[in-house]
Amino acid sequence: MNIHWQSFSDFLAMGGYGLYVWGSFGVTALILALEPMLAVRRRNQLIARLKRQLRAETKSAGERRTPPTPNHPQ
Amino acid sequence: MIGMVGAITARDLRLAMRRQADIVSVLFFFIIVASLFPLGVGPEPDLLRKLAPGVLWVGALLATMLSLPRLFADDYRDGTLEQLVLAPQPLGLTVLGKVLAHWLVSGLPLALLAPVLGIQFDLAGDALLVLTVSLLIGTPALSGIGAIGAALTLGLRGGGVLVSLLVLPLYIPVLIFGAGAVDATVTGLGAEAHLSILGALAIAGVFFAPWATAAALRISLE
Amino acid sequence: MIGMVGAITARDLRLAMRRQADIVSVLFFFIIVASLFPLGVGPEPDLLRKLAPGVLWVGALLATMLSLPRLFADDYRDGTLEQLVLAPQPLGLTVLGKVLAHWLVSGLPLALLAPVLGIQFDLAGDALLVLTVSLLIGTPALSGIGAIGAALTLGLRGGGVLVSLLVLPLYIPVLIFGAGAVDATVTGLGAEAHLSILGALAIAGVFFAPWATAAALRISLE
Amino acid sequence: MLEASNLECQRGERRLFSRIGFRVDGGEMLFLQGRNGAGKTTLLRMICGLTHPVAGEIRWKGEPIGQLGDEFREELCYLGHLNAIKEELTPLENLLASAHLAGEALSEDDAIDALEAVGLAGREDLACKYLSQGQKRRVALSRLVHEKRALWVLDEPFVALDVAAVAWLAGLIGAHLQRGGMAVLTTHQAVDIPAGAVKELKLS
Amino acid sequence: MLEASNLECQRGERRLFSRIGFRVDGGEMLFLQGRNGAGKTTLLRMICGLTHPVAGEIRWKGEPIGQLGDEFREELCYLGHLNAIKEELTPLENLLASAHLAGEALSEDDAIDALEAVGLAGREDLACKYLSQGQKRRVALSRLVHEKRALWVLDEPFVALDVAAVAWLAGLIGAHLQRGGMAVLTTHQAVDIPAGAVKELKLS
Amino acid sequence: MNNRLINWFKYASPQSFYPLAGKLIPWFAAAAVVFGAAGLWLGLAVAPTDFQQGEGYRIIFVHVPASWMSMFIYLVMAFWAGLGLAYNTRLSGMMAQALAPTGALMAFLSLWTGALWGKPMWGTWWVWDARLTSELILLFLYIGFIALQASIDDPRRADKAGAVLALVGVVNIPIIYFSVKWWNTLHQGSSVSLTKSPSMAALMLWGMLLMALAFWMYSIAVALYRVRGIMLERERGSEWVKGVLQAEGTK
Ligand code: HEM
Ligand SMILES: Nc1ncnc2c1ncn2[C@@H]1O[C@H](COP(=O)(O)OP(=O)(O)OP(=O)(O)O)[C@@H](O)[C@H]1O
Ligand SMILES: Nc1ncnc2c1ncn2[C@@H]1O[C@H](COP(=O)(O)OP(=O)(O)OP(=O)(O)O)[C@@H](O)[C@H]1O
Ligand SMILES: [Mg+2]
Ligand SMILES: [Mg+2]
Repeated sequence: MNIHWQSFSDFLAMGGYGLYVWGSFGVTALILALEPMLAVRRRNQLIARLKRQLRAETKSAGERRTPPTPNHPQ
Repeated sequence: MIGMVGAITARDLRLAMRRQADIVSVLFFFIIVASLFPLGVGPEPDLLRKLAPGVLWVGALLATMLSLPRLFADDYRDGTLEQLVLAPQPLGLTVLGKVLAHWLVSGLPLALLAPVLGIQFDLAGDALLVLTVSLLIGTPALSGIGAIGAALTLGLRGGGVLVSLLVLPLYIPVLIFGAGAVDATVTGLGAEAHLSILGALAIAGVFFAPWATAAALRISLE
Repeated sequence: MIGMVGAITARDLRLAMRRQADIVSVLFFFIIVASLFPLGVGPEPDLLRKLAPGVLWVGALLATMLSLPRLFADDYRDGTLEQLVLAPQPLGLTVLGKVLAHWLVSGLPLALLAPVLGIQFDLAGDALLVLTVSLLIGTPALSGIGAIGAALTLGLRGGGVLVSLLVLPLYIPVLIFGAGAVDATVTGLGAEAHLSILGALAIAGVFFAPWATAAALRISLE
Repeated sequence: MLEASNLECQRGERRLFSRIGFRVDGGEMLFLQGRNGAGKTTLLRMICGLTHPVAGEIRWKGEPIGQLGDEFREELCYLGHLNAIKEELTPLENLLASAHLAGEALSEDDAIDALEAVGLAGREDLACKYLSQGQKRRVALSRLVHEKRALWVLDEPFVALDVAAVAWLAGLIGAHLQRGGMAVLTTHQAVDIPAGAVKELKLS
Repeated sequence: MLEASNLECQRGERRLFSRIGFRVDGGEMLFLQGRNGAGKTTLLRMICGLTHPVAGEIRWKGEPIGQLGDEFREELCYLGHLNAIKEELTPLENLLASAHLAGEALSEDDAIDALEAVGLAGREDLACKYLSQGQKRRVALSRLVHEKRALWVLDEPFVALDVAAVAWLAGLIGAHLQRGGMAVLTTHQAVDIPAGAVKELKLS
Repeated sequence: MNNRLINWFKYASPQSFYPLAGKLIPWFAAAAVVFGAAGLWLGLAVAPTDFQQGEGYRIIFVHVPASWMSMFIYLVMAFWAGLGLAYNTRLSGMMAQALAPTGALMAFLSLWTGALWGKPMWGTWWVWDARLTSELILLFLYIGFIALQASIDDPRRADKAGAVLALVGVVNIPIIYFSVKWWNTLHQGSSVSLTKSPSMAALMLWGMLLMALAFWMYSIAVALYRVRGIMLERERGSEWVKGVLQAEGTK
């Protein structure tokens, strides 16, 4: 299994197809890197939001001891 | 069974006649789109003839697509749809009836009008014929497939756009083979291959799509 | 006074944001129309450049026209329109507010999107600029004039088509001067004359049309 | 005949009701009560199979309605908040169309009869958009006049009706029960229905 | 204050009513009666200036309402068969929007208050399309809570409301009359409005 | 499907799946990196020049895996969606929802790399050829699925509506796959098949297979990661989610 290329610039040029080959590999790499990053960010935001809700819930459950004002049609 | 489908179709047709707008607006839109092109492009016949299949088919497709959101929306809003779902017969047949009515007030007039508009584009007799035939075969598929999208988006925020978004990908094959058939005739090749694929799409659209639509309707009403 | 107009506009904008469909569908339609043309015509840049002004302006016009029927229809159906008519302020101003909102969710996005689509047609920088400016000036006129048609046809059988039928003749001047302005730039002539006539049309559309619309609304509600 | 057990309903974050059960036999009426938003409409739609419960089961003659499908629907007549009439059509056309769509054979004479019974004589040929609120409701109700199906599910049928029409409708429901029919209904008005067996169910 | 004389109304071929006249002063309520289709809604819309009578005249403080225009509308609050709410908006947004459109300054706190008074606490932020029929009606009625205008024109306001809400609304109208306000209303339900002076007008 | 399997689907509760998925993710991620590195080494550094296409053929190492994944993910998504529709299982809707974005990206990559390949090979970025068109339709279907679900508030209804769309769209997959056989297209036919021996050089083949494996592992890892989030969101309010949230806090 020998390395096929003579030099690094040779490797970059891709026999004249550099633009196309690297365009493909580059965008692929970009997307495959971005997607997990976005997924992690969304998950962190989600967990923060859910925690906030949880806290608000437990707090208001403690507060809501006062009965609702009467004379409203329920 | 068939009687039921007929009853639904008859009711929808009567409503369409009462409103008229439904029929006329589809045709009107088609005419506008098809007439503005020659105005914009100028009167060179060769060029026009090259444009014709695509333009006419795209016009028919857009006109059908624009009429989709209303396919079930009125029935949904006034409670008729609930009654249709509760009727003791397969919902798929009910949908088939509505699809049929939709085609009769959109696809059929479009197909009949198309050759008239085709003359503007200097199409020859055989091309006009194939244009009409391809529309006659293709538009039922458009109505059938479109019904799925209309049912899925019923009552949703997205409304009209969402229908287009869902339906457009499934319309593309119909467009390609429909316009392809006319194109093949213009360039002197046979249109049979295109037309038979179009026929297969139409059969799928008319006989299978209603069942998917029925499932979608039940979900939308939930 | 101005506060009132603002309140109406704000409410309509909030509704549009909630639905989103209104904005997106106009844009989506514009994109579809503008994108299908190059596909149909083929990629010759010279030809496309010649088509561009007409195609883009026609697309914008059609997109606006399609959104007209809904301008008052929802308010009419759910009773809000009665409340608007009964509000203690000139109905014309209320209409102005609604027209403004309509423009903000249809005309403005169209104008901003147009240069992007213009690139597809290989338009040069100055032509793109004039295209945007002409749409920015012309679309308010479309919204204003369109409102009259929408109000006159409210609740009528004709519905959508009738609007198009009433409005189209009044739209044609806007189209001619709008597309003309871009065309003049492409062919190297100045666009000022066209643009100033367009401006006059816009002023008429925005400041006089609402009063006609108000009268039409009162009649439709009777 | 119609039985439900242990029904539970969830809407968004909110649990509307749970552990609801009832049984309605021939000649009986189930009167659903509860304040606005208690879930009456939701429960009625569940009975029709339009919505599905989170838990529990509804049975018709011992079988779950989901499995019966059309067999159940053939014996069901549902009338909701919405009138399900087309504004563009006349009362006569509306009635005929809805009967056909429901799979019933209604002759034109019978239809004119029904419209007369419901107090719309002379308005058969006026498009429904010109009718008053109560008249529109009457068009929707005219379906019941010749309705022979066993189970009527009526969601606030008395809304918008005037006093005479309310009494007439109450009589119609009573006659249906007399014939051995069943009815499930809700209303916020105090209406006297001449029914033998009325069961009440209160959602809260 | 509000007077009408010799009103006549024609719809299509049909004369709905003629020679109708009435007078409502501060603190008084006019209760419009009549069977379905008698023309109550039509008359109420005439009072608001939405429809014009074939003959006769309606005056507000002595002047024909047609000539008063905005001056009259500033003192008028109309609530029709339709709720005039947007399904996509929340109750809070609907209330604020309708107040603004009516030219009133309603603070957000007052609005939340009003929604609570009308029994929609906890639903302020749920889009109206998810609400029950009665809850939708309550959203429309919440406008009345802080309504200070002199003349209320209410077309079957009690429809779809449960018993508690009907009593509450009756009280609200009563309080309005106590303050010297006027009301014109129709309903087919038997509702006890704690009003001093009730005038009745029967259309037939 | 036998009964045990149905039961498994029915009772595979989010609650028990959540920690399992959490344990699996690192392994799939690691495998994706290892296979990817090996595949890239073979494909970019070692594999010889193609005698017809020169070095341009190397795009195959991303184009083919992305294309395969775009189709395969759709099938899996439709399978889950259909399962949810038929048996009303909770987990399946979440799986379908989690797979869609990755599938859409794969379809996009297939189109993108295909277009970049088409320019040097066919002289054009795009032709309306059967395979290319049907792959574009696949991308639209993914987008439509995502948009449809996003515009429905009630997750149960969103799952069901999405499922109908996904199942309708399944017809597109065989069309993509067999389009090169059924129609006479510009796109080349399949060169890897079970029946006939591979027509490619062994090294190229290995590179491609390794890359495909890497894409597989990547997709599984991302989908599992995403489904965990969806579980938390949908089951918020349940006790187990509260437990998870508290545990997250201590980390
Ligand atoms: C946007 C354009 C393109 C799209 C959407 C596309 C799509 C696909 C798809 C879906 C597959 C997998 C199907 C299968 O394995 O049979 C595939 C495989 C393949 N594509 Fe493309 N392709 C595009 C352009 C190209 C171009 C320009 C070339 C080369 C000139 C090419 C060469 C291949 C090869 C060699 C395979 C592998 C077939 C096999 O070995 O099974 N593709 N492509
Ligand atoms: N997404 C949601 N989130 C929270 N609550 C909801 C949601 N969707 C519906 N609801 C609630 O579910 C209930 C539905 O009630 P339903 O329409 O069955 O009431 P009803 O008993 O028929 O009332 P009415 O007497 O007013 O007709 C309402 O209280 C509504 O607020
Ligand atoms: N074009 C027309 N031709 C004939 N009659 C008409 C026409 N338009 C309306 N009508 C009649 O006018 C009346 C309108 O009644 P309106 O809506 O005012 O009744 P209402 O007293 O409010 O009844 P409800 O109690 O049902 O609300 C109805 O009887 C209707 O049939
Ligand atoms: Mg209800
Ligand atoms: Mg009335």
